Amino acid sequence: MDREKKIFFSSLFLAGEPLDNKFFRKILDPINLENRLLDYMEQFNGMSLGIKIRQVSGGFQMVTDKELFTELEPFFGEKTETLSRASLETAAIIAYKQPITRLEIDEIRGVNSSGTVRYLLDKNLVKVTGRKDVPGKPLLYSTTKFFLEYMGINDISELPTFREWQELKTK
Amino acid sequence: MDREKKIFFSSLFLAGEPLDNKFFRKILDPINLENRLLDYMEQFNGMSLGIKIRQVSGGFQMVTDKELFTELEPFFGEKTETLSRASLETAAIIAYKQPITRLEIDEIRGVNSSGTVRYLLDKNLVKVTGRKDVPGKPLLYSTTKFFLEYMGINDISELPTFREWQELKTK
Amino acid sequence: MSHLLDVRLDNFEGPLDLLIHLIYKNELNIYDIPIAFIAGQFVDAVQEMEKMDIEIAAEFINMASYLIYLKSRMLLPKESLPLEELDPEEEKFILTQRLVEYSFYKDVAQKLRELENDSGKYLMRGSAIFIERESIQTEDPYRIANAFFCALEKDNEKPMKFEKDIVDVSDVIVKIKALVYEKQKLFWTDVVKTCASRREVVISFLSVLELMRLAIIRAMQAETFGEIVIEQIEQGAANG
Repeated sequence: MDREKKIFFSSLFLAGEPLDNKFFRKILDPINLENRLLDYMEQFNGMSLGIKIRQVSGGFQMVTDKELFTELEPFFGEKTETLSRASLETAAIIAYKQPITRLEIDEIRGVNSSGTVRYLLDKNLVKVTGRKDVPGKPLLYSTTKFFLEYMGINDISELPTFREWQELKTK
Repeated sequence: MDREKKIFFSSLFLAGEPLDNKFFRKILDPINLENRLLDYMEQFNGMSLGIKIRQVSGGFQMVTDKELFTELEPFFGEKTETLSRASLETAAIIAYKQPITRLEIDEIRGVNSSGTVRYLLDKNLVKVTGRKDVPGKPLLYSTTKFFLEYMGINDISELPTFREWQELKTK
Repeated sequence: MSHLLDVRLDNFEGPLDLLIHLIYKNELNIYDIPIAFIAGQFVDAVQEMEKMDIEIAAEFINMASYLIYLKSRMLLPKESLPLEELDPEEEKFILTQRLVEYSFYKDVAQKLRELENDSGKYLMRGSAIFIERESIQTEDPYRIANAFFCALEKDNEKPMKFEKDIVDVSDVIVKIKALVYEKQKLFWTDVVKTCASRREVVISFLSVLELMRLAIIRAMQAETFGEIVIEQIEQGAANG
């Protein structure tokens, strides 16, 4: 339905941030909705407007085309520092092993990770999701929805699996 | 040029608020630019995406289609009161008679307007633009650029004339 | 030997990172590391750092001593090993597993770096736009015109006055006193004419009675249902 498509586009325009399927189920007919939304997204992106709809962190988000980055960046880009190697490594481990304790991260990295974990917590890229039922009851960490958004992926499963990586390596 | 069009659309998307022609002259080839922008606007609006580009106070703004208001309002509606009758009346007098003193407004309205004038100043719908060269040197008020945007017009001259108003009224 | 480390030690995330660097640098097979060789290289690297007066994290020292220990164990004949300890080949296997796992995350981190860069190129608007109720629903140039021209037309009409609904007795007393002082003598119907409501008439009547009691006015009626005359009592002439 045409009206539904317009509501999908205009909601994404207004929100700026990703809107998940739960949101659209509230505002639109929920039956078989996701397929229709994917279809609308493709139609929108097919028009090459310089504005794109991307699937991210389990929802949809309206963003600008990356090919326009150089022109738009001076006016609309936010200066944000990129993550350090230590932070990326730690985030990677948490992403694959979640929920995971700090000690378990330390073991994999071979170094103390308390500083980087705190940094990732501050940046809202990881969060505490409970305590492990072992002596000392250490905190468990998981990645956040914002982590997905930050990396521009829809789901953790989009990252390569260990098996895929091994196959690539041994070739 | 296709790339120019994309930059026009994506800038308006990112800004959310109106961007004036000065901005586009900085980012795009300024020669005969405004005609091209008008053309892009028409093309965009012709696609009926539920998102529209409108001309506003010397620039352009991307907004949602009016017809989707009922669906979008519960989620994206601004929590503000509409202008009271007194404010609307005062704003209207200032719009047509600008620059005008408070006393002159009072005379037309038959009541004291200091409260509503202050309210309109707060809301950035009117501004002080000088003093009248009469005893007491009273302040003169005019409408702002935001007032135009708020009314969805480009220029004060677009307001209906007395004759037009009468015609509208009798219909 | 001083050229062994082409990257400074503090560029390494930890001992595993340095080990992987040495393995790749020497084109070794990560699944079958020559322990003696790698232990030597590792110790050299750490010593080099010490010479350069760089503070070396405890993890590097631990790894160096572990590698030396493992190397020495592998040189000893199997039979001479205490039973409670792991077979050196098994230890090497565990180390290999750790290295492989770590190198996987190292590569994922690299992948995340690419995603981060790529994602950063999609610009987004940080905040939501709220639809202005007014501009969408109500205010349009016609409404403004209407407000203005109606205000102009209203100018000719007599402004409507709204009286307070609640009539205050003391206000009414003041009003009647003023009337009496002004006219010296007046009819009750004159007072009634100033009243906006039936209620005010009643209160005015009570006020007249009160002013009589206070000997400020006197009121007389010539005949039944006739006009009541109200007049001021001269100051000093009171009680006279």
